Amino acid sequence: MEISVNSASCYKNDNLIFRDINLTLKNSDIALISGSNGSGKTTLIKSICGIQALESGNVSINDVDIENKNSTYIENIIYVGHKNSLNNDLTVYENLEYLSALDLSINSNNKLKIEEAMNYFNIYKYKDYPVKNLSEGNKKKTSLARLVMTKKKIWVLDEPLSFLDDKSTDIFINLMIKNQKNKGITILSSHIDLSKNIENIKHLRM
Amino acid sequence: MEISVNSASCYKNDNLIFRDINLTLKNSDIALISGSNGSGKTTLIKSICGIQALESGNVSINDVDIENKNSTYIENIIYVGHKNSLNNDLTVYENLEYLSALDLSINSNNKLKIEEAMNYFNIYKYKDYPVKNLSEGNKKKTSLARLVMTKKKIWVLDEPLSFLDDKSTDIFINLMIKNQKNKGITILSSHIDLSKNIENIKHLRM
Amino acid sequence: MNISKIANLKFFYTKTEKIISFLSILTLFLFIAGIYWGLFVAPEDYLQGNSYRIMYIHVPAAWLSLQTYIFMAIAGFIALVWKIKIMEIASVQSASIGAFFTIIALVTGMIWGKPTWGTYWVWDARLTSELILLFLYIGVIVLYASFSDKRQAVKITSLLAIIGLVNIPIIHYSVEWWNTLHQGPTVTKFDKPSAHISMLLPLLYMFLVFNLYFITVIMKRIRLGIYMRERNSKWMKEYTND
Amino acid sequence: MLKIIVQKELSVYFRNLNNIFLPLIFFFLIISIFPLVLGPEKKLFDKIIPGIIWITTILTTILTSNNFFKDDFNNGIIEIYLTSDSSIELILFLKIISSWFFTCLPIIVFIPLVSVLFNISFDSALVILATLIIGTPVLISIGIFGSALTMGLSKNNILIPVIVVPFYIPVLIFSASAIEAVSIGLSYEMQIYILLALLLLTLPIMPYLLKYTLRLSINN
Amino acid sequence: MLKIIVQKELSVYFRNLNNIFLPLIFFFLIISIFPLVLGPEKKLFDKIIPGIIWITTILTTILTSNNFFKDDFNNGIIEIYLTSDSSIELILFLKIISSWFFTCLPIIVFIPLVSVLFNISFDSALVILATLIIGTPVLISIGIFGSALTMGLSKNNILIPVIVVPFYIPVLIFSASAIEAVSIGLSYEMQIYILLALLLLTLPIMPYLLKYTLRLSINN
Ligand code: HEM
Ligand SMILES: Nc1ncnc2c1ncn2[C@@H]1O[C@H](COP(=O)(O)OP(=O)(O)OP(=O)(O)O)[C@@H](O)[C@H]1O
Ligand SMILES: Nc1ncnc2c1ncn2[C@@H]1O[C@H](COP(=O)(O)OP(=O)(O)OP(=O)(O)O)[C@@H](O)[C@H]1O
Ligand SMILES: [Mg+2]
Ligand SMILES: [Mg+2]
Repeated sequence: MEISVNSASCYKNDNLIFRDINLTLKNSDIALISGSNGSGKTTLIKSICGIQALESGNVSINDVDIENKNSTYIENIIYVGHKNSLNNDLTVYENLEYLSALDLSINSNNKLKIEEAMNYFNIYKYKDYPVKNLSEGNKKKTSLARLVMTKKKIWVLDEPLSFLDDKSTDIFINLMIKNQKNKGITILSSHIDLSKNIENIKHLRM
Repeated sequence: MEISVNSASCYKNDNLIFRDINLTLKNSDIALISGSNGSGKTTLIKSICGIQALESGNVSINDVDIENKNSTYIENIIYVGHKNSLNNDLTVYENLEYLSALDLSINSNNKLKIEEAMNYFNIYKYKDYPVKNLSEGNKKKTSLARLVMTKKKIWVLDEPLSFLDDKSTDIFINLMIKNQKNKGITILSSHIDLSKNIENIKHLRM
Repeated sequence: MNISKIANLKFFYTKTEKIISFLSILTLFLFIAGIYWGLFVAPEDYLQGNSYRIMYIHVPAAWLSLQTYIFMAIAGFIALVWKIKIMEIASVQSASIGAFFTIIALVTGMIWGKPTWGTYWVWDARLTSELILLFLYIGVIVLYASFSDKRQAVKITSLLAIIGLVNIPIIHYSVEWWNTLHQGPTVTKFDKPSAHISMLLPLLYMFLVFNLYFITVIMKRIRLGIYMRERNSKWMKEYTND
Repeated sequence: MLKIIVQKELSVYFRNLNNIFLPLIFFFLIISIFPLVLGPEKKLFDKIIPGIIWITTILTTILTSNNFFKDDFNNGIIEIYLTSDSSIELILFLKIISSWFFTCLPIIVFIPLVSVLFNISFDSALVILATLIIGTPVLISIGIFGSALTMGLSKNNILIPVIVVPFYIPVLIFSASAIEAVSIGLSYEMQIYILLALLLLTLPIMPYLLKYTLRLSINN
Repeated sequence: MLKIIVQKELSVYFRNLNNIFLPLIFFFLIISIFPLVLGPEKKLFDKIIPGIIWITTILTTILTSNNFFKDDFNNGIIEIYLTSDSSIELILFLKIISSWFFTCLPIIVFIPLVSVLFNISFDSALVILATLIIGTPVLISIGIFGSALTMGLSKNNILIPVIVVPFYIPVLIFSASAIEAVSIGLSYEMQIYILLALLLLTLPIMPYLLKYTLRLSINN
């Protein structure tokens, strides 16, 4: 699998956000997007997921533009944004159940998967907490737990490390390494330099 | 000035969040509250600001319980929470103007102060951006900019470093050191160990 | 956690079980006696015949519907000001009892209205304000149910109940005023049944029985409330295991 | 998958069984305000009660569909929908249906009781029932479309109704005219057919329209 | 300080000059729905138009005050209020006033035009105007109180009106009764005085009550 961003430029409200970004990632690549606040990391990540429209250039998976009808992007990409994408009134378990129902790569018999995901991030004890009663870090873990369940190969993550404590950060880094071993591609933004923790990380400075 | 938390315990929904917390801070003290996700940092910080009710114990400033009518807590404490406390439709400048109007320690002629605060955090160029068009880090900086303006002496900050890039982190740490020099007290929660950056930091592990 | 308050809940929970079962039986017994008195012993009304007998349910229920609201608001006030937990529980638990009385008053009133006024409902002052009272109760119940944190919920509903209490006389007088100005099309004035002592006595008796019923049910519900709140606490587990 | 989605959409409402009663309580509350404002004259009230029922239903749908996507937008769930490989159209359809289920259906179920209470004739009651059953899903969908359009805006409580209510008008006109027709003994089949046509026009297209609107709205 | 707070409260609305017209458009839209639904009978409509004006105003206030504090709560601004050393009561008072200013006042200003359009007699128009001016601030405050109570909840679009509308009733009744009185040539001073009393009772207490409620609501 290969995902590439080809001379992408983006404007918002007639302001240039970024110009001529190029990035090509193959199996097992991990790309860290870094840059100062307001440099356009979130915007780039949203473009890669097809949520943000580009002014010029494109994003393609296996050389098929993701805007193309035949594109398989939606079957391959999983996006975990800044916002937690959790319903505050549902419990942790119910949220994961819902999110896994939205992801066709997860088997229909997903009960085990959900428990595995909760255990992976040590949030099993919050299983029946409505999300609004979780601490900020535990919300983040719940939304990251989708990554444990999915079989999708291209992970696009916007500041996944925010609010995580040290232990959870390690757990999450291991998860990325696991994806790397499974030949998955990870694109993430962060202010933390992960090159000490992960080998062969590609660095994109905005 | 002295702020102290005296054998404070807190329950939420009949669940014990923390028990018997003690903490006394004097002029120029900086206290870093750390602990794993869900350990109760945010809850403690809210109790210190009087937003979260305690089950037993109390918080006092100069030996006056903050619940007491004669307490001066509201004139001394400035709280910057997790949430940005910004109105998304107003511009950065307008937000700061509004927030400074809510803080009586700031002089009425605050125009200069606001410009100074924006310059301090390098967000002057976003002056006329509605906050909803800012990046996450710049939102955080806008909400931290209150600290540049205030003359209040007790700063209570919940994960102020989240979403900040390296440069802004340094800027913010300098601000705390400045407060320390001015004999102010800072209480903050963070997952980052700041003892390398700041001398004489008190550590409270939850 | 404040020892005396916990003890308070515990005291109530552990000491009232027997009293409640005694009261339940007593209430049932007195109620049956009252029904017998009202339906068979009391004399027939010369105007309304036997249909007036529904009064023995209607009037006490209507009185209790107001009384319960006052109770709910006062308990809520005590709970908020003095932070007494058992009052929090008492306040919120009385809402559904009050709503029950209100519904009984409304339904019996409507049933009674058909033979006396020829219609189930008119927009009469008293009827309208009773209907609004029902909405006030429902507001409290619905608000309570909307919160997942029940301790938070009681505080909020106590506040609502207090504000509602302030508003009840205003509503009452406004409705009265409203109706005196535009005359309704039908017989909207209550036919006061001839207040013969042999009819009044069973009415007073039923009023007392309804009060007893209220006391029994509220105690039961407070116990239930205490159980729901304290079921994870140590003393509750010990007590229920015995 | 379908099962879970339905379950979750419903359980947001079901969490509280009260939520089923809320629209009903609201309905009775608003209905009982009319005599207070218009005066307790029974004749007048009996005459306009079908209209009042309809007006009250409209309010319920306006309130329900107002800011329908706001929470999902703020929480980032819309972004997940738009990057999900399962059928978002289906999810949106289910969202429409379940919000109808929890706000309009309870009212519809109680129409017979309401009719008895307010002396509405059997024939009229039947037509009111029919128009409500056919009309309300259309109103709800239009309202939801309105809140998809304005998802990213704040302070839009009044904006959405202003956008949406003009689109309500065909449904209102044909419903009112059916009710009027039956009350003076005319045939009302025509109107019901037209309402049905509106329903069959709106409901199948709406999920696609909504998806497109969400995509536009999020890309600000 | 005061100046800035007022300015900011207003500028949230003013950002868009359109916002002043929105409640007005909404008002006309809803009023024009009534004849559609009730049938075009002019006599009937003329008779109930004052009531309809009132009902429509109620809707406007319900919609405006619904979820009044939700954004501020989500953004953490309520927390800032509660830890601020300036007078929150004053801020809350200004919030009430400015939301009234932008939703009820436009309607009130257009009442003379509405009266001409719908053949309302001069005397009646005067009373409608008076009751609206005195009554709407009370309704808005009550609605805002309701949304302070439910600030932390989601899916409360219908919940708030259910809690709040029973409290509207005194205002509605005295207003309706004043309007009725003038239409049959009776004196209506008494009702206006009572409405004034309600206003003077509600408005000064409300900021304190709101502050207390916000403090209770946030502490979850
Ligand atoms: C839905 C219909 C009705 C409702 C909601 C209703 C409501 C009430 C209420 C709230 C009270 C207590 C008033 C107070 O204590 O201030 C009451 C008392 C009473 N009602 Fe009704 N009522 C209804 C129908 C009737 C009918 C049809 C009759 C008989 C013709 C009736 C006869 C009485 C009597 C005799 C009392 C006690 C006398 C008094 O306290 O003044 N009611 N009702
Ligand atoms: N209403 C509630 N009922 C029960 N438990 C709650 C409630 N609200 C919060 N909690 C629990 O309180 C604990 C403390 O939460 P808090 O937000 O203070 O944690 P934190 O230390 O700030 O964590 P983080 O580092 O993730 O921000 C959490 O475990 C949370 O699940
Ligand atoms: N609607 C808009 N109009 C103009 N500029 C905008 C708009 N929306 C966002 N921007 C600008 O786009 C830039 C990029 O924002 P983005 O959120 O991508 O930054 P980021 O790199 O993720 O920053 P952070 O590290 O703070 O999260 C920011 O400077 C922001 O102010
Ligand atoms: Mg970003
Ligand atoms: Mg926290």
